[in-house]
Amino acid sequence: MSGNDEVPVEEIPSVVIRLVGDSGDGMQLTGGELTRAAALAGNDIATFPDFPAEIRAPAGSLAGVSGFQLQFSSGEIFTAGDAPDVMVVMNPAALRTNIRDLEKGGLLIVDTGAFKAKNLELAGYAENPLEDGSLADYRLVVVDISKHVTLTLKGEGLSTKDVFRTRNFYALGLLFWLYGRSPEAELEAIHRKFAKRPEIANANSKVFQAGFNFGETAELFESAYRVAPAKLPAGEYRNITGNEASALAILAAGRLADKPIFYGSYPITPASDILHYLSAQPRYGVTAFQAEDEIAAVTASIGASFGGSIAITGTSGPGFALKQEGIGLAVIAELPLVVINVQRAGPSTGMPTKPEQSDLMQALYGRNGESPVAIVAPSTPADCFDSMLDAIRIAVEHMCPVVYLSDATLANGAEPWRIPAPESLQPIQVNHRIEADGFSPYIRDPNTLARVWAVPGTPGLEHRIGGLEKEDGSGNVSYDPENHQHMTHIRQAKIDRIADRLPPAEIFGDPEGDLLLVGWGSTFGPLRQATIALRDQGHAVSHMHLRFLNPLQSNVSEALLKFRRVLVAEMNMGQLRTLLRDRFLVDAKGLNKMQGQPFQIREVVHAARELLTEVPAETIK
Amino acid sequence: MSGNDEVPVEEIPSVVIRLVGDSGDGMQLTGGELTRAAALAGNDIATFPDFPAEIRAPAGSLAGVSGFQLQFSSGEIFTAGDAPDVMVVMNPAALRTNIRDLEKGGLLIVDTGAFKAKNLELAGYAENPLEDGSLADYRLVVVDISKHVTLTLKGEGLSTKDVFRTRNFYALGLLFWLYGRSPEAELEAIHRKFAKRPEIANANSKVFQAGFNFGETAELFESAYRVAPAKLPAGEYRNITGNEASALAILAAGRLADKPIFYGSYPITPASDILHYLSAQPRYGVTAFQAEDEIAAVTASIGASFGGSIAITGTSGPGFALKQEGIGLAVIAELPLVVINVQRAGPSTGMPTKPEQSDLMQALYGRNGESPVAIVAPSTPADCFDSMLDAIRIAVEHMCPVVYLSDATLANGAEPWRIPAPESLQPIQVNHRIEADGFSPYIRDPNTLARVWAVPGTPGLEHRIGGLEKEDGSGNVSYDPENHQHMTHIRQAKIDRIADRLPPAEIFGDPEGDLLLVGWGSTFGPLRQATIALRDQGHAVSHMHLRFLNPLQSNVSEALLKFRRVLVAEMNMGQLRTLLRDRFLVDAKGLNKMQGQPFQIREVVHAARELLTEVPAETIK
Amino acid sequence: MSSNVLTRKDFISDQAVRWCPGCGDYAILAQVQKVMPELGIDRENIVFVSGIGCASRFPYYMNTYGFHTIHGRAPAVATGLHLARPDLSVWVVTGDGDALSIGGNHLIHMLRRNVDLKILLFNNKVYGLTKGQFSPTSNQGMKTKSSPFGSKARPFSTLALALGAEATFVARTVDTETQHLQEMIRRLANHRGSAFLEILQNCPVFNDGVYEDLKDRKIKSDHLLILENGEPLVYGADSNRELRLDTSAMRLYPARRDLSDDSVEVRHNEAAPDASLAMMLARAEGEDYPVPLGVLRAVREPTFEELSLAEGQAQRDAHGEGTLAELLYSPDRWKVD
Amino acid sequence: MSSNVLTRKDFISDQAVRWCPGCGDYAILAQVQKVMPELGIDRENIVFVSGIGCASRFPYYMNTYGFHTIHGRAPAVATGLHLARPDLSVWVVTGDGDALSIGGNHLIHMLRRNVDLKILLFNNKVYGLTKGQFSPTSNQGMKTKSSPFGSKARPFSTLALALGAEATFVARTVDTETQHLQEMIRRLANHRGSAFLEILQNCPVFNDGVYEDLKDRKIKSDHLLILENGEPLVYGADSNRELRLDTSAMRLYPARRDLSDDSVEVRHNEAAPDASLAMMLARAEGEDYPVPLGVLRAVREPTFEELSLAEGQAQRDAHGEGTLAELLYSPDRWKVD
Ligand SMILES: Cc1ncc(C[n+]2csc(CCOP(=O)(O)OP(=O)(O)O)c2C)c(N)n1
Ligand SMILES: Cc1ncc(C[n+]2csc(CCOP(=O)(O)OP(=O)(O)O)c2C)c(N)n1
Ligand code: SF4
Ligand code: SF4
Ligand SMILES: [Mg+2]
Ligand SMILES: [Mg+2]
Repeated sequence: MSGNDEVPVEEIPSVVIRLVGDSGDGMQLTGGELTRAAALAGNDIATFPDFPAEIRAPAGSLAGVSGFQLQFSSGEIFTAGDAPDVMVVMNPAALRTNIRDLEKGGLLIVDTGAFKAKNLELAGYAENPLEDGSLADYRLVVVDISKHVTLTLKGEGLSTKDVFRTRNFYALGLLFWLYGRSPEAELEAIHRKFAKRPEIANANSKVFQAGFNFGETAELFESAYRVAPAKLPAGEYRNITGNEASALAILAAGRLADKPIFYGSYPITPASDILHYLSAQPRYGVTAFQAEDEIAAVTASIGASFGGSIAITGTSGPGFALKQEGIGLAVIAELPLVVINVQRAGPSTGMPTKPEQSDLMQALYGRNGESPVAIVAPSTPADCFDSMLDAIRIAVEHMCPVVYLSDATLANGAEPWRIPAPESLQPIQVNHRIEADGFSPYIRDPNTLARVWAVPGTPGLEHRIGGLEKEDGSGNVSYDPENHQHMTHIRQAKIDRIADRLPPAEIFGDPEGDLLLVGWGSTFGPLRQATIALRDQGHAVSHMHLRFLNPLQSNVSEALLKFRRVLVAEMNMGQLRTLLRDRFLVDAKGLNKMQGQPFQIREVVHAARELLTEVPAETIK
Repeated sequence: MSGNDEVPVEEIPSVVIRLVGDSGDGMQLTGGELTRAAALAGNDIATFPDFPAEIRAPAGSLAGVSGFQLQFSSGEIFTAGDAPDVMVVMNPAALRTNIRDLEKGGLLIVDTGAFKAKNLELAGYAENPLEDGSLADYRLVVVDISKHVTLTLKGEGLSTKDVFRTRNFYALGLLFWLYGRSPEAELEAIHRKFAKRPEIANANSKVFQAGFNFGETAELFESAYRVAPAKLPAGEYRNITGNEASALAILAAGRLADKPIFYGSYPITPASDILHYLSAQPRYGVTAFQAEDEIAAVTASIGASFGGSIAITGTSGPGFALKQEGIGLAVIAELPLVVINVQRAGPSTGMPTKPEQSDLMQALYGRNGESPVAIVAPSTPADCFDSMLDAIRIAVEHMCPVVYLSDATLANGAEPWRIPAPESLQPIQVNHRIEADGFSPYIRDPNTLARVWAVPGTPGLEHRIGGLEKEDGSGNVSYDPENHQHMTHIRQAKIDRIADRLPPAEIFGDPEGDLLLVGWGSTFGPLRQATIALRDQGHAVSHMHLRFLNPLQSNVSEALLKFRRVLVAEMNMGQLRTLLRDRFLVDAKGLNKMQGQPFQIREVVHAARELLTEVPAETIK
Repeated sequence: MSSNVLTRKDFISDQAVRWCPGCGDYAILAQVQKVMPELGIDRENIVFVSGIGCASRFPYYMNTYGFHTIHGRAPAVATGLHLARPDLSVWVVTGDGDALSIGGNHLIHMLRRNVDLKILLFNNKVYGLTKGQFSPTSNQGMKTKSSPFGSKARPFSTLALALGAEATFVARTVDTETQHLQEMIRRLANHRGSAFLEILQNCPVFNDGVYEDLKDRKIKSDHLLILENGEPLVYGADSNRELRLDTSAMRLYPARRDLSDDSVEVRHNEAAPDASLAMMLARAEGEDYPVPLGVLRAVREPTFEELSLAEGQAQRDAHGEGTLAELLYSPDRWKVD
Repeated sequence: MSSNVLTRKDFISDQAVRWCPGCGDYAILAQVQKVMPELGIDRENIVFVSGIGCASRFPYYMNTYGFHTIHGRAPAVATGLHLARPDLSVWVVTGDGDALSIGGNHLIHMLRRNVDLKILLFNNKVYGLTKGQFSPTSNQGMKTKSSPFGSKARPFSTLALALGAEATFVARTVDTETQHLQEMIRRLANHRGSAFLEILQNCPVFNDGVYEDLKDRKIKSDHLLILENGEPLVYGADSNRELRLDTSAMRLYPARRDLSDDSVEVRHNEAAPDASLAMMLARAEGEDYPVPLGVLRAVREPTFEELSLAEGQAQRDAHGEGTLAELLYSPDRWKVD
């Protein structure tokens, strides 16, 4: 490994880097490459991409700023970090919108070449912030990347625009040097990635190498850094986003059940990538159907489920609202169906690219009538794989709709995933009824109360189902008062009994104490990390993360009672808190963040400390 | 008034009559006429029509039975009665499906002419129940109405079918005699009603008179009855169903606000009659728009609201689910809108003609994101008028969507309504912004937090709104984290502050005691009547009825604490109970009926008694 | 079971039929039950899917698989079912409100995609089940509960809408024309792709007599144009009338056959790649026009399912069936020991 | 304010425009802002209503009233608005996904009812805002993120669908034909009833070049047929080509003007009561066909609002304005003392 002999190399446990620039500056790509290099070097990693709602807002504008935050570490980490230690800034707009997040004393690397009058004006800077002393709190490193790449690529015959677009690879090279990453793998990757445009591949490689060399030769930095490999459990790893993991699990379920998969969806941010992923995989027996709207997506999936496929439909908030009438049909028809809702900030169109957890109540209660469904929520990008398999198993084994509540943080965030050995995955049992004797469509398994799944094409089992109330057993339309009461209870009991199969909710920390932090979904990372920090500080704090929201795991009630205080931290106004208060009459308090941003660890620590020191509850409600 | 001198006339305080027959037998019409006669005679009345889902199921079939229950009384009553004292049966299928409800010893009047072999078979009777002694528990009165009408109308030149269809007027005549109603008003009414078909008017009159005379001459009954007029508050009265009262209030609101009304709807049982009523009233400045679906109905209404109309959209359960995305738009756009949901039994298509209260949670939580709305629920058919006016006032004065939760019992049930003097109704204040100075679309009233309502056509106020998160004040699109948190709180606070204008929830009975019965919506009648009965029995029971479900009235919390036990009786699985438990951590128990039928008073009394005597809570959950 | 020869009775379910007496739906049910055994499809491989409405109760009465779904969504449910199970014969039963009001979007998208479904649209020009409001096919001016002064909306031409949405098979018949109805059902069954049949159906309760001209034995031959492929557009009691093309106005118009004029005789061609003639026939409405019955258009184009299946097959042929190991072990993985 | 003469600048709002560089939407915005002042409508009486999509951000940039609603529902919102406020000039801006995928039903119902709205449909044949999936107008076989092996669905012909749905005004233009675009906007503004304009719009990011033939100065005259009312359907660099009617096949086909054959010359008639010619033009698609631009159909029929208003007026004229007293005191009331 090369390195500047004169610059010391410092061992650090972890670092948080944020790359910011214009949407056209390739920050997401650069972030992805840096993530891969860290992963290959054995660090634990977590990422948080944050892009604007516009496809391409005008170059240089505040609205067009795109960011990618990455933490890599030699220890176990659960979030992409509260605040960056290092920020790489590709233009003035990016500086303006991000600088307040950088830790004081943090390293600030800036492409001075982009700080021209027009860009400064677009960003609303009257004076050049690189020159007016306003950045004195940071370790500012300025490089005229724009000029460097022009020089590097002189004579290559590229347009000015194309040359300009290589700047991110220059920055990448610099970072590779700074963190002692080997450039070889990256050079290979560049050639693979741009195989179809060799002139671009060539230019990016050259520029990348130039950036690396510049780090080595110029005396820009006081020190280079090394982050040792994390002690991850042995195994094969890959880097995975939540949407990828969800999609992978869907394909895996098809293989594990030996059944065709049907995925009905209508594009919507941030769920579309699941559709994209599955559309490319007909080899795995998946039919990915891009429907005309969400109503068609859910009802087509119900049709496929009636036909015997494992049916999944995916969307985000507003689309989820549109699917509710269809979900009600699946409830009364008692057909298996998984409904993915990758939550985003609402209400209405809201802030479509930002995360939120505000659809838990909608999942529980968003339909007409008493129509209970199961709810599963993944906790981390990699956990999306296991959670989706759980959701599918519950749907087909209990003959009911299951809502799967992911969110925008999980969907686009990445982390290393220890690949499970294929043979370690439990097969999924699907039993279609074929015996005609004694058949009727609403006879049930006495344990689960699941009705039989009899599919068209089976001789002798011809039957009719539908959305009108059914007589139990026969499945005939029934307006009988007692039957309706009975069926209402059956549908509820069917969901309640799923609890029998669930493991107890895991309590991190001691089983009793002063404060139980409770969370669900993507808040897992900050809550867990905050709990660690609080325990390190000597507080009797534990963390209960709920992966199953309906039914709740059977130990939840008991667990809550064992703590003096309960704090439910959610990216909503207190939806899980509402549920826990209603069910268990526990005076749970809420920490509720509605900013389209994940929790920072310090926010959770702060709120917990306040509660522990008995500050009046109102202030943190 | 005529009467058979030889039959004694008995004074009774009240009577419950149920008319049952085939859908083609005109039971609803007969019931309506009997109601009107009782009302004109000054009785208090309550009705419960119960018709089949089929338009016209095959004549004589069990599915085709249509019923109408009516109570009239000399004292104040709140329900159509638990069980009929008198049942009039027009065919075997009607007997079979209804007889179990008749009080032992009750009067059973049957048209024997309809008990022919084919009808008996259709009803599933192996033997004629009129002859096999199975009706010994009742005071059976058989009349061959079919034969009587044939004889009465001989030579009138009517078809057999037309003759047969007059049977209900014969039965009506009989009942008029039995309860000492004057036939003159009815004869007039018949001529008005059938003015376009004089031959039918004539036939019905003749047959009605024949029935009346038969009562007088034949010695069928041991006694005739009189129900004295009720001591109703002085005033002018009319008979009104919930749907009519809702529609009337909508029209009245237009006059009270001096504004045009827009009603967007797609037909659905049991909400359609509101659309029908309003469609006939363009003279009152109402635009009734039958949309292509519920989504168009709600969004067209939002468009009209943006344009400055008082906008209302009406539907039932499944249609309400479809409207949720649109309601979310009204939440973020902060436009006034009333959404009527005439609840019916679910889930999915469920039992479309039957009542239920299972959409409270959907109203509260059925949309993506945190999107609070106000919720108002009428308690009786006549209360629909006041409740709708409340809903409209809240919508326009607080610039928010208001959900109005009626149900099938209220929609079709009728009761006498004391007509308010027009001048006694408070005008509705609508202030459209016209001042351009200092205008921006999201500036607010400091008290209510309502934003300004500036409508197109106003010079200088041109502005754009939409479903993306808004910056407070300016209304510009904003992705700012703090602004989103702020706006989320504002939208919630806006709804919460509506509580400031609400009167305290009325507690019937003492303000403290052993048991508080809590209910909302159409359960008002049975709960109030049960409370009266329980108090008469010496129990310390009170009744709190909630007309406002979001926000809750400010005294609710305190009221709950003053009782040893709280029982929430609902036609759902415990939705209000959930809300009260969550909000106030009160261990409220539930009485939950899911049968597509309103509560009977005795069911409520029974459950309350059990709770008062400390039977374990599980059994009545 | 599958090997037995089926009869009409085999298609009658055990559920009591619950339409109003005299409803046109009875006749349609009877003819469908009659034709089904002829199609040579095993009962277990047939599915009837419907939405909500009087018409949509149809599946309960067929002793096949059936799904009575939610209002307007039958085409979408059926699309999912048939994409998942192209081996089945899937029939959609719907009403004018179900298909064209709330369900209009799914209908046109199904037709556009050419999903291999058979659609029976019972057009009674009214909402039956909700007791008689005007529908998107109701004649303008129709007085109903929700249009007491006459409806203000212009109706869809059902067939024109279908043709505008790229339908490959479009036909029309009447509930009372038993033979013709049967023939149309057979044609539907034989078409590959979306096959759309409008059945003019009388609702004696809420819209009695809208099709009286087509039903009254005395006058109906003047009002019905029975389309015959390859034949001119002749109708009338003595075949004395004809629809001909007025090229200056570019429209069909009703002509007397014995009077010659400048117009062009048009021979029906249901398989014309261009839908223009079918569209003119779909719009041949008005005072003096007869109502064309029969197949307006029938062209074979690849179905959505065929194309989707073919793609899957091609991928599997080229790269093999996907395995769990291959799925999990992506090339960019790394090892931690 | 209302009395001033307005200029283009008056229609530019204070919001920064946020489309991608080179997006066709810019040109459309510029032309709309240019034509608006000519229409003689006060700014406060104009409302732009949109759904969701890149195109649907349009209202933010117009200094008029505006409402950026939810995906697919703009026609419904605008219908309600204009029924309530027929005094306003209401414009709907939508994309191919917004209008034809999720919003297809509202679009066809608005056209059927002939609601007096101006519809600008920006057809870039792709979902822009959600980053490039195929749309209902995407060419079959188009490779996108959600159709990596080519899309399997046949596209709608936008104009055929509109005509199938009874549209009274149907036109098409291209983002780059500045003059023509302006002219079409004027025509739209002058039509009473639903006026539907498809604007072929380039999305340089996700579907660059789909309309290249219509834009390349060298070849575009061979590919564009500019419709002129009353004129034959002539196009081509030297006006040497023409669409003519083949009566045997009942279709338009591209002919050389200098070669005579059996076919019939067709003169464009946008006001023809029968939509057949317009439909043929809408379908004039294929290898050798030019793309017709201009007004395919423009007929005046009573609008939904006119009919609704007239009814209300008639009722009020006959029976007077309804009063609160009359409303409450129904004739069947009784008195209790
Ligand atoms: C979401 C929803 N909206 C409305 C209804 C009420 N509804 C049931 S059937 C129907 C229309 C039926 O008309 P059509 O499809 O023509 O069938 P027909 O009864 O005439 O055969 C309506 C509006 C419903 N069931 N669900
Ligand atoms: C209910 C709902 N479903 C899906 C989306 C996601 N979505 C936003 S715009 C869009 C399609 C945009 O395509 P088009 O209408 O052609 O507009 P363009 O961006 O191409 O101008 C989709 C699917 C949404 N916002 N709401
Ligand atoms: S209402 Fe009309 S369509 Fe419905 S069953 Fe009765 S007659 Fe038939
Ligand atoms: S994605 Fe396409 S349509 Fe959208 S703004 Fe960019 S270029 Fe225009
Ligand atoms: Mg119908
Ligand atoms: Mg588009």
